[in-house]
Amino acid sequence: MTTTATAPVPTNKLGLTKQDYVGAKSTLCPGCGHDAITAQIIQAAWEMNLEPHNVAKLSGIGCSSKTPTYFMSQAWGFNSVHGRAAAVCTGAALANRKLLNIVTSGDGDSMSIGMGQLVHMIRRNVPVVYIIEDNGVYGLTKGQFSATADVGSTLKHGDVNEIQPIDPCTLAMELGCGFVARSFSGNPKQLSTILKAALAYEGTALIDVISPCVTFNNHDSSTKSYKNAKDREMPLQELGFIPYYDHEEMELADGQAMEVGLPDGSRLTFRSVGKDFDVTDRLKAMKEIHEAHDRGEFLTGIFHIETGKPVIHDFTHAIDEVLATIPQERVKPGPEVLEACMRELM
Amino acid sequence: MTTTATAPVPTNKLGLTKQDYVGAKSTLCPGCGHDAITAQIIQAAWEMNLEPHNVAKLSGIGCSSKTPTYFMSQAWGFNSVHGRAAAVCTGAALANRKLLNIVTSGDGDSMSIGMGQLVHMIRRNVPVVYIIEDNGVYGLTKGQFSATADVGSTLKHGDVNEIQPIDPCTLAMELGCGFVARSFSGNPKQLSTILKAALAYEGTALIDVISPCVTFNNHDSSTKSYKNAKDREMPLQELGFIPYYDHEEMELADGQAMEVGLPDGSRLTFRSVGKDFDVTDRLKAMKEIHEAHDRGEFLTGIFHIETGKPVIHDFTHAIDEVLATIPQERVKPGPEVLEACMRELM
Amino acid sequence: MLTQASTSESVGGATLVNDFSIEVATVNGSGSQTANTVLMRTIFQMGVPVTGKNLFPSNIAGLPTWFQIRANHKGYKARKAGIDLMICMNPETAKEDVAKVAPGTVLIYDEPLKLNALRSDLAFCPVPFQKLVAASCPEPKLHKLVKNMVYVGVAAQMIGLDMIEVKSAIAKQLNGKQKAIDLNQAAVQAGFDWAAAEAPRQDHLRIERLDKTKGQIIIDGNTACALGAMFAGVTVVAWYPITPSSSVIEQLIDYAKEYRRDPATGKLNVAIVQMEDEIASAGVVVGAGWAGARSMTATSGPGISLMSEFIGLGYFAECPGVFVNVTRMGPSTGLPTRTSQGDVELCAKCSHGDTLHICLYPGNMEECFQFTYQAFDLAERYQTPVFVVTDLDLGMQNWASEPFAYPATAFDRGKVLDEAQLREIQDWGRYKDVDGDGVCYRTLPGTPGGKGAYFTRGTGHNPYALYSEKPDEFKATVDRLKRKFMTARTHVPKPVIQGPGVSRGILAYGSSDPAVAEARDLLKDLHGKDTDYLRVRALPFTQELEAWIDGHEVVYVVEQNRDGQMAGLLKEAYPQWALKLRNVLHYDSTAITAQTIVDQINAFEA
Amino acid sequence: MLTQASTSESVGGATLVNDFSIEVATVNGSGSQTANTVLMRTIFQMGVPVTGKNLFPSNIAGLPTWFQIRANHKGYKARKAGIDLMICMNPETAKEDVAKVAPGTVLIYDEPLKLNALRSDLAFCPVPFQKLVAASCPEPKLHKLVKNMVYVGVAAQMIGLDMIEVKSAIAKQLNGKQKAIDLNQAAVQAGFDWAAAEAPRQDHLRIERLDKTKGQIIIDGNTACALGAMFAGVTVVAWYPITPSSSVIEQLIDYAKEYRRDPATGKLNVAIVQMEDEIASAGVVVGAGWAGARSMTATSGPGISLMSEFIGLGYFAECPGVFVNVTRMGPSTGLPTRTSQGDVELCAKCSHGDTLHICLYPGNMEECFQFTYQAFDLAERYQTPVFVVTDLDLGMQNWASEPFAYPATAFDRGKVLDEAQLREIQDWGRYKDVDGDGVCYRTLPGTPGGKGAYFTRGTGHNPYALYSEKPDEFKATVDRLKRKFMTARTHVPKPVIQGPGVSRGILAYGSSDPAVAEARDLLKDLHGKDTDYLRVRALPFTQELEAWIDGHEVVYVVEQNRDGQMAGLLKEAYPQWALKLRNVLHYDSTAITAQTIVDQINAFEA
Ligand SMILES: Cc1ncc(C[n+]2csc(CCOP(=O)(O)OP(=O)(O)O)c2C)c(N)n1
Ligand SMILES: Cc1ncc(C[n+]2csc(CCOP(=O)(O)OP(=O)(O)O)c2C)c(N)n1
Ligand code: SF4
Ligand code: SF4
Ligand SMILES: [Mg+2]
Ligand SMILES: [Mg+2]
Repeated sequence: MTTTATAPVPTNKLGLTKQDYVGAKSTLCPGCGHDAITAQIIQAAWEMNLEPHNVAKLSGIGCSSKTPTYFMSQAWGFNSVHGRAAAVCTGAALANRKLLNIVTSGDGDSMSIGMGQLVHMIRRNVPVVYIIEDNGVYGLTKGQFSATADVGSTLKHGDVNEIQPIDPCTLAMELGCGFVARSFSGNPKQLSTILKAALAYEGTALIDVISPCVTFNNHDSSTKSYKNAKDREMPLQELGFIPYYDHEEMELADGQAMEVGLPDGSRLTFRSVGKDFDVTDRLKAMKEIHEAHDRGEFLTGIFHIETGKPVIHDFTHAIDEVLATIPQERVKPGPEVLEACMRELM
Repeated sequence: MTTTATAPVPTNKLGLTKQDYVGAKSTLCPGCGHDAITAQIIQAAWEMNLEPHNVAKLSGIGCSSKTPTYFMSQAWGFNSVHGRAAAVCTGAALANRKLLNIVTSGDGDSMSIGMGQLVHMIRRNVPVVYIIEDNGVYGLTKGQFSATADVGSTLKHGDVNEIQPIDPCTLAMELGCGFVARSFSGNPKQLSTILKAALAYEGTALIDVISPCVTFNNHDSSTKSYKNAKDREMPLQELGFIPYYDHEEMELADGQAMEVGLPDGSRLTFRSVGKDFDVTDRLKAMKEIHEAHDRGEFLTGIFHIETGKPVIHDFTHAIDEVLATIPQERVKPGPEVLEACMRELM
Repeated sequence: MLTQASTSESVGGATLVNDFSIEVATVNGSGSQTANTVLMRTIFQMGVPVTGKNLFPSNIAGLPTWFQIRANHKGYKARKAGIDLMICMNPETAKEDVAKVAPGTVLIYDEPLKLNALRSDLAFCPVPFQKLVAASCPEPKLHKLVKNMVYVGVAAQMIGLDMIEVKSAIAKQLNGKQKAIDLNQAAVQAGFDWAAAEAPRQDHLRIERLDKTKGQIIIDGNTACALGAMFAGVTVVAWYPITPSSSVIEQLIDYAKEYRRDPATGKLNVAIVQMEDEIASAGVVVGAGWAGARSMTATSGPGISLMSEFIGLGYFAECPGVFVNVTRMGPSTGLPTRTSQGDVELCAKCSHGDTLHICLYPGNMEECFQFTYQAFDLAERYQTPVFVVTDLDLGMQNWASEPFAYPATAFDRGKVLDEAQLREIQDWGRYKDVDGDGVCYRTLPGTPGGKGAYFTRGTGHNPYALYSEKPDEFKATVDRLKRKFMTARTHVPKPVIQGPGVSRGILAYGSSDPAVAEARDLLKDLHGKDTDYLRVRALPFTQELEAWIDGHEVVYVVEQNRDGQMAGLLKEAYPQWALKLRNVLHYDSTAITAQTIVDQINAFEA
Repeated sequence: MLTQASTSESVGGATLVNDFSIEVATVNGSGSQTANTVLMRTIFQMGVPVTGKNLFPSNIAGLPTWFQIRANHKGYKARKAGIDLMICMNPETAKEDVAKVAPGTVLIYDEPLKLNALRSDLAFCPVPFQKLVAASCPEPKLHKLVKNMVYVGVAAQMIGLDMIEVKSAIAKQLNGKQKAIDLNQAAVQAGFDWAAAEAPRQDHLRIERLDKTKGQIIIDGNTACALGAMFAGVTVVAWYPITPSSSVIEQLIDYAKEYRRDPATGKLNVAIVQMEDEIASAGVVVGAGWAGARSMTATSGPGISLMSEFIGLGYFAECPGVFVNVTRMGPSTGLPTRTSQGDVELCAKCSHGDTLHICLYPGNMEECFQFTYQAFDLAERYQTPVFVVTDLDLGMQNWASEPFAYPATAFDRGKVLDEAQLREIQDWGRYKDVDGDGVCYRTLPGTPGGKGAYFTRGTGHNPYALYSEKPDEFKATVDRLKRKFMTARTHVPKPVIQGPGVSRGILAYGSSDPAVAEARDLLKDLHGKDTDYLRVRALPFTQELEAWIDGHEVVYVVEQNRDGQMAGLLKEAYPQWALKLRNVLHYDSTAITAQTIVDQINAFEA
């Protein structure tokens, strides 16, 4: 056999290159965790041989919600309104059940304004890979606390959070979500593995990905008392300048723990769940996650998988076809039906 | 000593009779579980010597949300908008922290449209006794399923619920609510005991009270196919007629279980938590509630109490006084302050 | 025993044949619904035009309810203030009920209420209901249930209803439930017999056979809307219950289960989901419309307020969707079970920023059906939210109507490109105004071929659906949206115009139509005033409306709201004619009457 | 080396002293904020009136940003289209930036960009930034940070800025942070020295000392609103972040921490809570207002849409509350970082049913302060939601202003009864219109004595706050609410009226004020057209406005929205004058210019 000088660009089962799964150039801050997640979505979509034209990528509003623009330019994107991607996605799923839905959201988008919609999307088990790009802050509005910020965490402006956080994972499990996982934007291997599993899941798959905000989640703060407001101008102007943050990558063996330095200088300990971890025992898993959190550890990995759960389409009892495009003759009853209805009313 | 013929009307520490705690005449259906709850609110408020003028009774919209009219006519009532009493209550609490807040809500009001507000009220630990009068249906809109309806439960019209229910108690516990309990409108003794404990609690106390809807939660249904729509008229006309339903009362010793017949003909098994039940072990309690539910049992009683949790006032760092009425001289800074601010800006 | 009123003049003079009003005062939850419907239906079956209005409380049981039946040989369907026959079954309101009627009114009441003690100028007819019920119905537990049927019998005898018709009305109403039918028929008979024996003739009020209802149906507007949606092939429905709109979807569910099942699989070819709130419902409508479904929701004022943000997204991202607003009395929760036209401006300009929405205003049952059907065509043609604005009076009251004509037109799915068409096109842009009508070509998610994908957003975008913050591109987009809205002028229902062609015009819409029709006769017959009439049926306003207003000197704008909202829209659109417009307003939560219109117009011209 | 433009006429003729515009094109996130502010501040410190407008993206880093500085000796503050000095630092937009300027424009740019290759008719000034930065700044990691300061130095030298002032501006800006000050001052000096040596004189653009900014402040409208709220004694604040309103609350937090601390306890006497969304924020405002607090929120369009339902509750249940809407460009998410006046109608009639809201329209920094202060008085006096409607241009841009006058007036807490007063009153009803002005007496939860308790609801109620479905009682309530709204006509800020008293009038509001002022001079000086000017400052419209419109033949209504929303409200309110009104509109998301107004008025009169 002969070998060619240039190695051929690898393609997946559909004959598509990884390049076919990328999107527009990111306009997020250099080093933003969200971009690292986008990279793994592209990787997983390619490896899973997703047909771009059958993918709907939806989001709310936020830096995280901008990411659908940055992957799969051949898929249908919908950057909707803040916190409501779950509802829009439910509509799209009902209209066309053949679509594979990916929602990228933020901790503010999903855990604050979007809480009601998320909870009920989970309850109805809408088929979707729902990714929360979780940085504990409102990035796009320049750094206010979100509901996932840990007690004691500090923002650029120096504010300290005192209110108990909400854990999207245990919340989803409490609500009976059939696929729940957590990962870290700095752990590409684990993240892509989880994403691939989620893309293969038939119902709502919720993934909470810790994704540092390099711009607003940092301690470079000073007193915020108005007296020193001009001091504040200083960090503000540095804030005006967005440094490139080199994303520390890691890889965790099952059960192993590792401390990671975040852009805010704080350290976060990630522990990946062990081989022995029982993803079918929801209550036990919730207990372990809570206990790890109390130990100051972020448990990562797939926490819970329950297959065979009925999805929203089972509840609507609708036909298996794409509702959006059934022809008129099948959805417009004939004159005799109208007559029958009229007779009933005489 | 001499005894008088007529026994004096009993009064509480404030010298008020129980009559001083009642409200307007109820306009709910005869036998509605909500009225039984109202009766216990009156009982508990009287026994706990609440000062009526310092009580704020708030609600959203629904039959359950009408109940503030039916107790403590000397307290301040606010029947606000559907699902948002939590937010209105938060505002009232911030304005006047001396108020004792009681919210009556419904399963539709709190678990559907009000989910986002409820979750975050719990997260902020707003001081309030939050009662969910839980009948699994939307009563005031004539009987659609709510998010607490159990799988398999049937409505008057014959619809069967297939979607997994949300348990307000385990949800609240997952969110870190410091006082969580469940009772049954037909168990006055347990309910008033729980209410008194809740009234004594300093933060958010959530009580889920199973409260049968005698009108819409019943099986007297027939096919709803339009062909037989006229059949539907029959139940509908009976529905037009609201029978008096005699509320079966019960009393449960700790740990004991009892099956109760509900107006809809279905049977519900209540088991009150045992003496050994550890109200401080949140995760264990959640597990037991879930397991009981899987056994088809409704666990009742106080599930979780955590005292000393910081409340919303600790997060705002506001003064301990009533903000609503601090005099102008204390909240309007003087001319020198404005001058200082102006100088900063020159 | 009919105790004659003392004063002679009080016995309402001339006999009223097929032209009088009955009001029944009961407590809600007492099951009077069936009794009242039977009473109304009987008159209908006797060929006499009749309408029934249920004035019910926002409550399930125990609060006052009034049912008003108006029989009118001319076919006037509007509410009329005066009551000729009053039936008092509610102790709580008996005093007021007696007080409000005119001298000479016939008053049927439960004997123990002793209402004859309250006034001396009425024709009292005390009925021993308890006795009659006990005699006619063996099972005591059912007494309360059939008690109301007794007054039907009494009234039937007194106003000359045909018992055959009464009984067939009962049978129709209770369709096949023999036991219930027997019980109720027995009760009616008991009332009838008692009246024949004890209540001496009164010739004041008579129903005599006509043939004016032949072939008609009795229906409510919500059911008509549900039918319209079903025949429009709606495929995704998201809703949240709210009075008075709930029955739009509940009826649709019933119809769908019968007529929208896939013969092969027995499954439904429409997905209907009860959401957690109105925000989510609107989100589903937008998302489903974006994905190509014919999507809809039905709600009322508070729901529209909550949907505002999503409706703005639908407008700006150009996603089709049908929003039925069965208006109730606001502001806020207001009076959930009472009628209003108070959401006209809200729907016309719903959401922040510059927005303009297509609105349809059905004025009768046929239009509730037709316009809901047509709303889907308009939504897909113009790729935008479309409002169908009805109200509680249309939506929940019983109306006699001609049967609906089958909508022959094929669906207009609008400008949608499929794979083949895309292959032909060199340079497709989702928001390129190729045809100059402001309406662009869209594709549906899932379209293969790799050419149709685009990115939808509520933020600024250029013709190629790319994110843009460029001022000129933003202005071009909102200018095009306005152009698109104006294009719809030629597709929305034209106004209905009537009249001899005089200088005095009346402009109205929706449920005010019957009152206007009657008012025009009164103005002509009693006051010698000719009027022309234009009924607005849609936004944007059409050229016919412009010509009509231009051609009149004075235009009375009749509305059921406080602020004259439609007049406001007209003044904004047509400053040149603003001075001609006069507000004729009714907003006390009851349906408007002809007399209200007559009085206000006369006052203007006094 | 300043390469002269080839064509001679291209060297912009006469020298422009203290009257030209500078635009700096950078990438957001590159830290140009400080550099630009220093440039603007220096001109300000030299006594020359100046304004700065930041055209920034809805993004954190990497997208184009433009900063426009306009120096004008007459004090014109509006945006002006032309650019006289362009500084190109953004490779991505350099092409467009070069293309859009007029011949003769001075162009400072980063040498490697080789922009001189693009056009031949500009005065090019390529600057070796990298070299200069390296020389002036020891630490490489800080090079990017100070790079922008270099162009400040270059520009300073070229337009004749005083380096003393530049350096003090830097010191002021970086307040005390000596290291940062030294670094930046060194960079500026490097740029200045280079220009002095390499960039030969240009006399086209000069800044020369004046004394027109003496004693003035530089502030943005959001900070002014925050100050207004603080001095108004706001006690409960609930908010949800949204551009461009967030800094209203963030500034308020800073001020409160400094000036609203309880001396005794060191705790705050205001409670500020970041809520989970705008619905909850509005709920807190309503609940807190009901309980007696001075409550407020600040948001923008999407937030108002979501708050609609609660605002209707506040209106109908009569709970005070202040809602600041810093308007951004809609519809939908639109352009979050660009300005608009597109929510005028939304705020005026927010929520379903018939609603009318008090709205205040500040037109400058003092009014942002005063009106926010006054909004609390109005909210409590009229027991209703009050809107303060500003926009991104007022709220987030830097404006020179006279220092604010201290609001001497005492708080107006409205009609609130305490225990003692209640004891005096025989028959108190929460919704009884005792004074005939539509404003009733309320009590606050917690009032002892057992007489003040009442039940608040969004449903129908009678004067005694009891639930009511009675039509006449409902009508009485909404009629009273309208009466109450009309009473406010006498309390809201009157319009500002200017002009010689001619027949041609210009009506505007809010941030259009500076453009109108300039346009009036242009119309007079260049076109010989005298104009009168009325600036609307509130809803409801007041009697002064009526008299003024009545007294003019033509009224040009200047607005920054597509549909002429204020004109619409005027036409609805004053049909008799509707024909006089002409729309002058600007809605491309930039701030309106004087020229736009002049052109459109001339077009009307052509
Ligand atoms: C209705 C509405 N309210 C507020 C906003 C302003 N807003 C934009 S993004 C955002 C929060 C983003 O936080 P998150 O979801 O965590 O995304 P991140 O930027 O942190 O990735 C907010 C509050 C909005 N766009 N719409
Ligand atoms: C925004 C809004 N949407 C819908 C409604 C209609 N509505 C009134 S009560 C109710 C649900 C009541 O159910 P629940 O809270 O369980 O109270 P219940 O009547 O069962 O006690 C609904 C949907 C409303 N009033 N407001
Ligand atoms: S602000 Fe934070 S979240 Fe947003 S793009 Fe920058 S780093 Fe990412
Ligand atoms: S409908 Fe149900 S919940 Fe409502 S009052 Fe009647 S019984 Fe109670
Ligand atoms: Mg975030
Ligand atoms: Mg319920």
